[in-house]
Amino acid sequence: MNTQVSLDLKVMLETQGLCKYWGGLKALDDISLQFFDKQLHGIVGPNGAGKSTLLNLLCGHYKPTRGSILHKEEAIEAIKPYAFARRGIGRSFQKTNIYPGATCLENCCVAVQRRMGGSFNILRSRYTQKVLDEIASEALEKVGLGARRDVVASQISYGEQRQLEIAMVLATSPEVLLLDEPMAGMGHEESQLIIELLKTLRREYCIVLVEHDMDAVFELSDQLTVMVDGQHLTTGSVDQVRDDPRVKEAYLGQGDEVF
Amino acid sequence: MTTSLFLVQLINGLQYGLLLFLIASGLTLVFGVMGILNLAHGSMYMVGAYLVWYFVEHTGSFGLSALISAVIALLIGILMERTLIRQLYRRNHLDQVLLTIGMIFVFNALQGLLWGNDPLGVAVPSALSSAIPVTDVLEYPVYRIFVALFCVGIAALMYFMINKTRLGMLIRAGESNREMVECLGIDIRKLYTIVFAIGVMLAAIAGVAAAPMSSIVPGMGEHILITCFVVVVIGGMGSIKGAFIAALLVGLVDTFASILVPQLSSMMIYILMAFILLIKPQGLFSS
Amino acid sequence: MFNSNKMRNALVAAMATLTLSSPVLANEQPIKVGMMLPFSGVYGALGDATRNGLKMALREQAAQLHGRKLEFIEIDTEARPERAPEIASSLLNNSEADFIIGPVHSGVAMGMLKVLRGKETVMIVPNAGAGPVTGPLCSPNVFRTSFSSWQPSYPMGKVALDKGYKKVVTMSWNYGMGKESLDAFEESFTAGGGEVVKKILVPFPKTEFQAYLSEIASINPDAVFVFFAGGGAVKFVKDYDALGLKGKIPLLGSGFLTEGTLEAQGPAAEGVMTTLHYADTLDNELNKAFRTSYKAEFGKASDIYAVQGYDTGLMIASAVNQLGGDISDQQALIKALGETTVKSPRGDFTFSAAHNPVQNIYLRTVENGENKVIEVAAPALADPARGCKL
Amino acid sequence: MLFNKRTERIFFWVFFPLALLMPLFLAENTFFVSKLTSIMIFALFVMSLDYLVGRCGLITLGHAMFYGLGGYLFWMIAPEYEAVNFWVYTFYICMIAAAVALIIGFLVLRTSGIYMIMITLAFAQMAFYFFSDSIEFGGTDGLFIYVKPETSIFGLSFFDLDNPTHFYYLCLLSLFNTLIFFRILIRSRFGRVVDAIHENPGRTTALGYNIFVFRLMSYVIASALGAYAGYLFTLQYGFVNPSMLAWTTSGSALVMSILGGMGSIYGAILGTFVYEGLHYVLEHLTEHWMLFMGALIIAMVMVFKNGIAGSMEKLLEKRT
Repeated sequence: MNTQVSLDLKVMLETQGLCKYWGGLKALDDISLQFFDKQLHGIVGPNGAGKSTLLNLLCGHYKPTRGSILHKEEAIEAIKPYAFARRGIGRSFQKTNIYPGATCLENCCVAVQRRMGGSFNILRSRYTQKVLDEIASEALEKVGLGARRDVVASQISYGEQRQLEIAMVLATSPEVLLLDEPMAGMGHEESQLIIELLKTLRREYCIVLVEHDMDAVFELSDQLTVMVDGQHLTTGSVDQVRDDPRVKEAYLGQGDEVF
Repeated sequence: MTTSLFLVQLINGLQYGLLLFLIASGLTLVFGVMGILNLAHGSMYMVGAYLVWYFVEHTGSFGLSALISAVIALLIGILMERTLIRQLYRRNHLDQVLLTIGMIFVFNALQGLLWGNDPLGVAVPSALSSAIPVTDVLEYPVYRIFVALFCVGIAALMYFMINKTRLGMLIRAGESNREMVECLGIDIRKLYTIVFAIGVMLAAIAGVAAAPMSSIVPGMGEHILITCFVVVVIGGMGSIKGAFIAALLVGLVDTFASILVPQLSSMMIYILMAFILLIKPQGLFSS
Repeated sequence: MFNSNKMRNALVAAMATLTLSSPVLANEQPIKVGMMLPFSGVYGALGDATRNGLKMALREQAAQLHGRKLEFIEIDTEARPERAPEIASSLLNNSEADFIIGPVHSGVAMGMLKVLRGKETVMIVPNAGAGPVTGPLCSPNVFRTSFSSWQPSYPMGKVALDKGYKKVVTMSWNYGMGKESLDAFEESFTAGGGEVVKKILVPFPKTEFQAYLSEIASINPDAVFVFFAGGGAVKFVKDYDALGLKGKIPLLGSGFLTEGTLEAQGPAAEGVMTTLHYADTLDNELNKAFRTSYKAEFGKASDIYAVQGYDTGLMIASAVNQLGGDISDQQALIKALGETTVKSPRGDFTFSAAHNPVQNIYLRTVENGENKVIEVAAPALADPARGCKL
Repeated sequence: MLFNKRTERIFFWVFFPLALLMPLFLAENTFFVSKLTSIMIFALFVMSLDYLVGRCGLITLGHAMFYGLGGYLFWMIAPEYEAVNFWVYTFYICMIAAAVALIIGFLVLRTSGIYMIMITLAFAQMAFYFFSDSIEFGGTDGLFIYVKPETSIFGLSFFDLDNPTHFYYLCLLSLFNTLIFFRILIRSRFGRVVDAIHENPGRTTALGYNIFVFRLMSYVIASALGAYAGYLFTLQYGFVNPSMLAWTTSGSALVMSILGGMGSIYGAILGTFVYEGLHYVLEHLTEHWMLFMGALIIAMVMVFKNGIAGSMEKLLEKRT
């Protein structure tokens, strides 16, 4: 069910020799990857492999120790964290990261408003811009939260909060989606919802997915990267990776039961 | 400035800095371990000074009075923690600010009621009342050297306690992870009571030590409180080592600024703090 | 105001017996005396002493009040200047006080003055020495029973010259009263050929004096002249002694250096020489009586602040007496107050045109924990009242 | 709706009509009119602090710097003996204070939490010593201001500032305007981002907002209004003193704001009136007012979890 990577695909995001050291600890060492437009790129690896670090670098949350990040062939590793989002690089977090005190709609509105402007208008009511509400509602509909738009975010279930987070990212109308374990801590049915969602999204965006649920990753990925101890192990199609003996070893060595 | 004057000022600065450390150490300890911002810390400095004055008047012995004062301060600390501070662990810093400001009012009022508003003084204990000649005119009183050494001793003791003892281990663990301490089967509330009481006692001991070389007056706590916060923040909130170095830094800067740039001397420690925080927004040794 | 209530009851009882015997009931309304003094904080002791003295005087002079009862309204200023206008306005417009007594702190005095200048009440300053109060900002309804900061310090310049001191270091807190005191000393000292080799202004209310004293020791002047008061004075005198300067470099000061602080300073203060408009050992009957009854009543030795409060009371009583108890005519009251000769423990004094005392300034030295008078440094000294048009 | 909580609307409709009528009852006693005026001025100051601390999460202990600056600025820029226009000088003072806040905010907003508390304190102390050490600014004795501005707009004058009742209404109007202004601000799109930053700064950055700019703008707005309050205070009695800039002024404003209910804006008025009211009653009752004041503050922290406004809301809001 995996599509082969076609060579004429546009490179959206690229890392070149990306390193992140914490003192002596090499959280990420010399990672060079390419992420293509309208493709889903899965990243797997045992705990501490540096997956989240990679995402944090890609979204500008951390600054790399060395190496560069290219977005549409422009080096962006030196720009400010908020500028990543403005270039269309949106991310969701491993731990739910929403505005718990606001309604689901308001959560998405914050995201939409960035793009729509008017954030420095101190006089006009935030409730008067209909188009903003519409885009935000659309994002909610897309992730299946249409019915919950006026509920305060802290009141909805955990799974729904994860969905809301994806909706917020979508509402910024990104080109790149960096998703950090969107299915962590979810039940089977809820996970299924997210998988279905990602299936529809992966032909619209460049998606980088870090996920522990191997079945889901195998099902969704166009390309798959395995990382171990901050190092790049292999990248390829799902089948290529699945048959790679080094991958098995890496996981077995960790004692994780994966396959 | 001549070399001898420079050396004398150096000693002045160090001695002032060491005293500041003694006062600030309790504040930073309580903040580091419990996350409590105790604005009433300065009041305990005042209480220590008044207590030792009161007992010296009645017993005549400075050493004995110092001991009694420290014990009373410890008890006050336990009482404060058990009755009031404990209610606020789950509330934010601002509620703690409000509570401890309320305590400042109460302590100030009690001071007025119990001891009146007249400035008071305690004589230097006779065993330490001699002085060492430095220049033709200047002498250095033995008591002040004793206090400086005492402060170094307290610093060493705290270092030992935090790094080498079981209590210290719990304190360090409590700083980083509250749940973990609870998993170890330790009642964290007991630990907090102890730490808070020690913090309060340190402030009071500083008041006791300062009493013979200063005047005991109403409001002495508030003035020192701000300087204390400057020290703690420069050092990095919660860091004893940071407080030690910052205290010496503040003592030296204040002393030399008084002589070299008198027009700016009132602002100098604040300029220092602003400068350090702009470079290191978390202080010198933040944990 | 628990105290004042008690006080008021006592007074009412006393008045009641008096009024029975007095033939004329001049006025049924009590005389309202508003007090704006610090009763807490650094200046608290000064406020307490002033109030004690004032009440003592008015009780002793009850016979002069022509049956008028007294009502005290006491408000703690906390020595916060920014609150002063509001409290003054409270006493003026809400309590409608006939006399407003206060303050201790010069900044508060300025705030009060802003509201009370030229108003329908009499303001009497029992301490704050700020020059402008009886200088450029003087006003018919504003009196001062204490001093201008110029007064106690000016004579010391001559004293220092007489002792043969040529090079002097001066030092005080960096605020109005301190700077005015140093200037007054310098004025007379340099006029007589002396030289101020260094002037040290310490940020207020800092009391870390060691660095400055070390510097003074290295300069080694003929003498040191300082202005400090209250807790700062205690700390300064103790530091001066502890660092060994005492006995080597004579310490001179404006008299507040050793007022209300001697007990706390202990032996460190012995031999310190100061000038002030009062001394504990002044040899007159009034002073002895005052000191004895003050000690008996309040359990502690009186100081200059108590005397100033006491004199304020005497001044009010005498003016009320002269007007036969009727103080409704403000012009008459001001005239009566201005012409009063206060028979004070500090010696009789009168008021200048600017309403500042014209008084003796004494040279004193500390002996056995008491300010002992040596001589009159300047008899009947009047403040130059620069800038006052009265 | 400008006020989205019932409690807020009730407060609004009780407080302002009452305040509007108050001088009619107090005509006899100019002091109480002045007293209420000064409480309202301080409430305005507390409100600007409450916005900063409660809505933006920027805790400062240096806000009094702007309060004092408002006063001193007027002395500095107003000619000594000429009539000046109140509104024009309001504009000048707010603008200069905003410019100062822009520079200081640029520096202090790099820190956060307790470090920000301390660095704001540091700047305020520098300003405090600057004014209290300098002879030109009257030192610790402060300064008198003899100018009373006139308040005409296009030749129409509504307020005579020498008349305490008129000044009362001017301050009431200012307080009213500030409350409405903050409500509009909070409801606005800018306010949306401010709320978002307060609730979750990391998330807001990840959505592409430069949160520093929003914080800086809030800091500038609050500081300008703080200076406006200081300007009004100075006008009331024509007196400026460095103690306006003392850290205790910031401290008590913070206490009033917490007492009222952080971030509720209208709670600032509640907190200031309750605190100042208690202070006034206690200090006239006993010279040991501090003891009772302290005990009451402690009791209130224990009882009111989210300040007075929070407790009122708990009582008056419908459960949803």
